[in-house]
Amino acid sequence: MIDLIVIPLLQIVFVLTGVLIVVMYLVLLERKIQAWVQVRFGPMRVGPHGILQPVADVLKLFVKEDITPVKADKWIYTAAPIIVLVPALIAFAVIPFGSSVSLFGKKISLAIADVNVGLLYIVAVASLGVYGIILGGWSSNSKYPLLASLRASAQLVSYEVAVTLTFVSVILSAGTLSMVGIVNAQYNSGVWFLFVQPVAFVIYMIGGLAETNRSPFDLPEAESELVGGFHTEYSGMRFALFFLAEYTNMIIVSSVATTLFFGGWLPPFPNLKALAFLYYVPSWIWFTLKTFLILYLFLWIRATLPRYRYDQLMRVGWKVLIPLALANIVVTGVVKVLLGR
Amino acid sequence: MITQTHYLVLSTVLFFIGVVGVMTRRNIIIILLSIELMLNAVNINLIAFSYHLKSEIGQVFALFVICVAAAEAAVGLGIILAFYRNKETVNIDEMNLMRW
Amino acid sequence: MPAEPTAPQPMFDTDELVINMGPQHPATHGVLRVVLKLDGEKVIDADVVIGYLHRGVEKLSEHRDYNQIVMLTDRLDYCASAAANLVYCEAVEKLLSLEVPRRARYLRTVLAELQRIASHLVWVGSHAMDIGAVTVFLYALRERELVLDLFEEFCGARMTYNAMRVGGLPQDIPPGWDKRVLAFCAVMDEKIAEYETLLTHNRIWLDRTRGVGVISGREAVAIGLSGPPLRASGVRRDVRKDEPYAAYSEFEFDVPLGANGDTYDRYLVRIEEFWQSTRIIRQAIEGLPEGPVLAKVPRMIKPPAGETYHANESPKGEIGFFIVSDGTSTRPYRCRVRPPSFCNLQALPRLVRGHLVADVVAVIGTIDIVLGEVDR
Amino acid sequence: MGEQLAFYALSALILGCAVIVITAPSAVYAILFLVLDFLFVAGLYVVLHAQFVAVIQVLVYAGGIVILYLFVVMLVNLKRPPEAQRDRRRRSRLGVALSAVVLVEFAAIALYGYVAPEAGPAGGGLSFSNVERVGWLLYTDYLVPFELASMLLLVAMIGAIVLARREL
Repeated sequence: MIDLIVIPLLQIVFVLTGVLIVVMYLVLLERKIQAWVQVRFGPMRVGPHGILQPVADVLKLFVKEDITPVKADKWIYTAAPIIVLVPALIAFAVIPFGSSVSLFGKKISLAIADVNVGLLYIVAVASLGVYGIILGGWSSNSKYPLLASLRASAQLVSYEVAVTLTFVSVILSAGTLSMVGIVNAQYNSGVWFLFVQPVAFVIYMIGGLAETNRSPFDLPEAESELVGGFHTEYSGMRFALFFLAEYTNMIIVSSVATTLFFGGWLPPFPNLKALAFLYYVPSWIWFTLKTFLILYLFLWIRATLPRYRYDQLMRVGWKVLIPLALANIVVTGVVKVLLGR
Repeated sequence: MITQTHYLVLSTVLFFIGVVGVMTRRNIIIILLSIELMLNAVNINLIAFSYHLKSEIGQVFALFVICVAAAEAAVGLGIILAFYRNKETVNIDEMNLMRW
Repeated sequence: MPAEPTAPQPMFDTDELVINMGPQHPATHGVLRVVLKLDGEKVIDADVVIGYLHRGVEKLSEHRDYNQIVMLTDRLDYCASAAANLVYCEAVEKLLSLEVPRRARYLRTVLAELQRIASHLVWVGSHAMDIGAVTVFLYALRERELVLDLFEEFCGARMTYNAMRVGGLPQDIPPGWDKRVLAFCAVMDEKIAEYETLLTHNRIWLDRTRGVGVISGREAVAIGLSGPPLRASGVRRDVRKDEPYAAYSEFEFDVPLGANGDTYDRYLVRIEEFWQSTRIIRQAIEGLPEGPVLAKVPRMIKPPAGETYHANESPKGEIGFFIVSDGTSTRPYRCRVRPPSFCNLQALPRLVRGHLVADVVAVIGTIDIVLGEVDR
Repeated sequence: MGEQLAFYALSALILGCAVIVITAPSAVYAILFLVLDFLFVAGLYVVLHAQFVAVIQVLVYAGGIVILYLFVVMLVNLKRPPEAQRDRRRRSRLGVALSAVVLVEFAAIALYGYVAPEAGPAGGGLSFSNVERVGWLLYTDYLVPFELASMLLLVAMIGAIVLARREL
């Protein structure tokens, strides 16, 4: 009874609070890194070196007035940010943060649920997030957000295809859909899938950037074009939910990248006897380290690259990424048959 | 105990709701939605039998049903878009001309 | 009898959507309003609405004497006020047919080129930020601070300098100023190379700027474009070369030309102008003659009756002053400005037609307009 | 016990959402409740140990097809104010009568046609992982229908593009 209900509940509570705190400090980290790149300081006022800035942001957004436009569709207008955030959070259920840890004598695995359709579950959940964006734009009942929400959803749907195809090629080399299985496959094959599937990694990262509306694909809320994108009419806590969802999505994309391409919680060269001492470092530290490495990549790209135009963005998605991902699947298949593995 | 007839009753009622939707609604998009409901009812049946007879063939067939539903939805919506462009309406009563 | 087949109307969903890139929009460089007629994403027509920053500079100048008007010219193009000061003072000197001492002309050239660098820095920063590269904006403004420090040392102000008088400069340069200018030029060369690495060969930057807002040489001349937008279309027209003023005839520098007049060429032309400006400044500082900085000018300037038009090459384009004096009063009868931003802005609807909304932002950035000069 | 609870809860939700879908005044509400309905059906598939089809249902149906509908509804309603697309006469009597006839037919078939042996308990878990077996079947016994389905999708794609393009 305890193993079935109490421990998963504890895991869930721990992961959700952990994610929300990490998201808050990810916002601060982004502002600090972008400031560092741009030869300035970033938030310094709240707490020493701006450490308490996220707390200030959350309080501000709590207190700020929540305006609903007059002819807006009240129900959908309130539901949209929730529809965006919930899929982003429930995707954490299948991500293996580590192998296992023994607390008060009981061996607890660090993946909340090892589902045998793990990877597909993440893609399915990600595809639900699009609804929030469309409904958010549509229900605010004004010209700009509607156009922006149409563009944002078209972008998400088309890049989802590319990302799913990269997953197919990873599943081919891993042999299983479950996330823990993929990490074990990397352990058995002794090499990270980053080196087995470099092309898939590149396509996945570009697709991941576009999926989370991050630069250079952050067209939907490009300030210089349509005013504020689909969350123009939102303010206060509802806007915070949209903001939160974007960063949560970012964390998911990077943790999936860690699991798929950087060997989840495995140290750099998993079964190289000489590096066996790396196993003393607990598994979840390796996972967090690698995830933050990829998150840093996200933040770095945002500070440097300009933005794509909408049609170029679609051209890259459909005419470059998807054919490349398909070709990668074929190549992986052929190589797998030839090697007879 | 959940037996096979439970699932049959569930899918029949869902199918019936779909039929009511098709028959009574004016807006062609809602009609297409009801057709999706009917297809879903069929899928529930397939999966229930697959579980009951312990063989995956039902699930494979359910995948094909989903694939056909996708094709039908795409083409159906294409027709609606083309029609709407000329007639500015989605009300099914006004679709009474063979050529316009 | 079936109804005769009606032609399918234009795409039903977003036909003829009219969007207002309103007076306060992050990408319109001030209070410019562009009314866009869109078909879906494509821009069918753009209509520019100006006048939000009209202060009546020309009417005001009819009630001030000649040396007071210099203060007004600062506020025309507030990103390049030294250029406006220069062209006004030279126009009045032409009226008075006054000979300005050689040292003053050298220093005026240095100030004008420093101003060109500062104005181009603002341009590259805001243009890149509109297209998404926010970092370039911060770098550009960091360099601009160095220029503003030099100006502050010379004339006490950071933006509205009031740095020139009819007949020369109000005071000589502080000691060591020229050394600091040379140091600045050295820093500047290294920084321009930094921008080039950030933008010039950047894949996304190329996609966003190449082939956007194309205009041919003949059409550019017809519309009245001037400055970098005109030269980017291949027309060799630079007032510093064609009608040299101040001390430009004594320095050699080349005029960058573009090939096919799109946003990328305008970008390349302006980046090249950075290099040329530092080159001119170095020659001017090395050859700085000794001597007075202000010609003998009567306290109350009363030019003879007559009118004159004098043009200079401001960072934005050809800026001209048309001054009419009736010979009796110390105030000009009429003082008309030919602002480059106003003329370049005319090309906006022509450049934008057929492009997407995102390109409107890029085009506004590339014609580099300042609303102070447009509305006067 | 858990399975029984899940079945009754899920089927109640499914039928509830389905009723709302066909009686919703505005098309967007109908679509929203349809998505909810599909998610509950996916839950039902998980109860029936069909994880793969459940995830595909969420991914393809709820995450793909219904988004298509939402796009079209939003494009169609763009110009007219929301109230205009209320269906005034949605509860037409003729329609209800016709569907009653269909129900009667179903009842007839159920009574006479299908005399099932006493339906044993739907039980017996499936040992091997569900995904592998579905995949195995799909690519061995049902390869030809699989290829035909992909052809069908291709034709549908081309058809939809041709129909929806503005200038042919």
